[in-house]
Amino acid sequence: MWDLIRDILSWALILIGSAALVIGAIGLVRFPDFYTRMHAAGVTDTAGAELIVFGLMLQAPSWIVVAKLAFISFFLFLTSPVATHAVAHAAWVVGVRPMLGPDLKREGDD
Amino acid sequence: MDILQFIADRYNYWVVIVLMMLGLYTVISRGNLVKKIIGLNIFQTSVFIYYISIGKIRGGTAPIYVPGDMEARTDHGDDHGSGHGAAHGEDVHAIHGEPANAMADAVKANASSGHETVASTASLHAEPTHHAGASNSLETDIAFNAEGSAAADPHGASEGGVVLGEVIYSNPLPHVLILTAIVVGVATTAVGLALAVRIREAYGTIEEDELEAADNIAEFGTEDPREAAAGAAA
Amino acid sequence: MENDTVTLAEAATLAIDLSLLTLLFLVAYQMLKSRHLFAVVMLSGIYSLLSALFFVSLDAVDVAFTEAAVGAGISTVLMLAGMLLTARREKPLMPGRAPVAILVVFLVGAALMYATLDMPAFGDATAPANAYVGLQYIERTPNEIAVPNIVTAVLASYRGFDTLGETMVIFTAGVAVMLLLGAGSIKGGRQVKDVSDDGEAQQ
Amino acid sequence: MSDTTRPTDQGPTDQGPTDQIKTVTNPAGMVQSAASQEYTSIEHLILRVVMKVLFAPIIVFALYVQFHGDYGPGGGFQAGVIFAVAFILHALIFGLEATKKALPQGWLSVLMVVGVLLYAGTGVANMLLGGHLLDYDTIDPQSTHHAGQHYGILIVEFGVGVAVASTMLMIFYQFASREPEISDEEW
Repeated sequence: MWDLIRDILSWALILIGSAALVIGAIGLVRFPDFYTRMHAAGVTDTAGAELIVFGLMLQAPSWIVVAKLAFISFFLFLTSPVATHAVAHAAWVVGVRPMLGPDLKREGDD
Repeated sequence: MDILQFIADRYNYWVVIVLMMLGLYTVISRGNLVKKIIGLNIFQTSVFIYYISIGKIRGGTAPIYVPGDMEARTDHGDDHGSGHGAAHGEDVHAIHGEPANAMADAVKANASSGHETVASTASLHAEPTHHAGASNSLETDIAFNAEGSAAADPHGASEGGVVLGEVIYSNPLPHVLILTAIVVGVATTAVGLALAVRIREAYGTIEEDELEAADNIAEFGTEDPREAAAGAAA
Repeated sequence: MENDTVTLAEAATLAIDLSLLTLLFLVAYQMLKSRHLFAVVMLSGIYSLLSALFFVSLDAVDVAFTEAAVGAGISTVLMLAGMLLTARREKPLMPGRAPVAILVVFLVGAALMYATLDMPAFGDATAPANAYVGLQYIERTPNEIAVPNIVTAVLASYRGFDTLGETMVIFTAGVAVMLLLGAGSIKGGRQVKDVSDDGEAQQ
Repeated sequence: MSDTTRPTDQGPTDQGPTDQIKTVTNPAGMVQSAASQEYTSIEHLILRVVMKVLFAPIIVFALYVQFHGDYGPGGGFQAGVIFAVAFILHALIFGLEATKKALPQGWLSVLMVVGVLLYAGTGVANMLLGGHLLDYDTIDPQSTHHAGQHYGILIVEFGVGVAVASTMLMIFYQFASREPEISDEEW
């Protein structure tokens, strides 16, 4: 019984995580400018990876594996948004400005 | 269907060769020294993948003994059942005690295996099962303790779905070679980059043709040395 | 598929392998095409991580670990530094270079492709590379080294002399970089001016 | 601006834009180029905070990889690289000078030698104990569980780790302490 619930839960988490990553990838291709793309990649990357790690945690054979996965999820949670921030900030400093208003509909920036 | 099998058996090598061609093309055609080094890295990684592909064994696992398996494979681990120790220890002992014999066997087997590989390739279209058959006979002789003996093995107790002493591991040797090669590769890449940096500081460019032109100007006073030679002759 | 049983797991592995190899090819192609060296360096980091993933698929966890740490960690940073000190952009390809390169590359590639026809099948346990030395290491390590990680046992003990040589190579590479860039100062050399006279002469 | 990578320009900048490259002692500034000066005090705030959280775990992980290499994936090569990466990250965020204060370059050149000598010395010690070069069983001949092999592998892997970490860091220091001659407009 517990096994069944665990399987369903972990598969649900893994599938949702994968779906998030796929959606992020689509957003990366489809969005018009740098910042919206960064948004798509950054948000779904963190969420998707975290969800997959949680799903794997439910499948782990032993507690030590759960602990390792918990560490991985902690570091992912810490580093992934920071990486997104660093890239976005670097772009801002270099002079890339987000598209605003009606510009957002066009392909290609500036 | 055997064509499909043939492709499935070798697609790895082909992709690796294509990657290698990309790397080689980058090295030859690009004039920029940094780009050349990057091309060399592509080439290098393809060689790494090639080595690791060779070491992969179907159905195998990473070459780290699963818990309990190492003890099951030792001679002196008598606490794991003497029956297994005898059956398995004999095998290891033969190799262990008489290396000359083992070597002779290995050479013999090597010759036959080479022969069979050629034969199987030649007759692949005619007889698709031949290769598998040849593999099986060799496998039972030397590669593994026969799967059949697992049933007779008193130690056939399985832990977590694996039969201890019978786990298949991928070949660790390519892993060792490539592991060191990766670190050495990055160290030598650093030397290459350092050279490129010094060249940039001395010449102001890292494009090959410009370097050559600069050398020619320094030596002959013109970009084309043949002109200078012709001028000197005239 | 009559005789060999292709399980679901094997099919999944095949699919993963093929997609990883396709990605590797695409990244390598883009590295060849792009003239923006910053992008090329970043792509080389991606290339390393992809190949690390592929190494995991091939059971080489130690190699994957090394490739991920080196490729994403050290190699990219060094290339970035090297690029910053040299050039940001590559000049366009010289006309006349490409045909010779393509000819050479295709000759080499064709020869190697021809050679793979005689290669043992992928994953073949009885291939000469796998049946003898490698198997010996697996069989003997429990009795002679008693270390669970066979790669470590082979690396540090069986082939310890080899690894000593590799360490020496790394050491030598470090010394070479020190000599090339450090300009003899243990405090760290600043920019060297010794070549500026030559530079003037060339102009 | 005499220094460009244009094909027409052959010479390097000798006494070129010295005022331009005055602040490039910070590699973070190098990587995220064209950072205006007024930003630098708060610019890397998030990165600095996260770096402070991450630095110790990375070192601990390196040590885990170093000494757990017998039982799982890992070993001296990987541990050395991870150790070096921790300090490279430090240098990228806090600046090379700060990292050089924490881990002086002189130590590194000593550590490079120490790592290699640790490895080679283990081999020579085995010879002195009556075995072959790198025959670790001579360390503890009586052991039935090959304790000598364990000790030998640990020492040797530690030597590899020290050598790799210090060499990689040394290479990084050498590259990072050089000043780029290229103007930022080239981007």
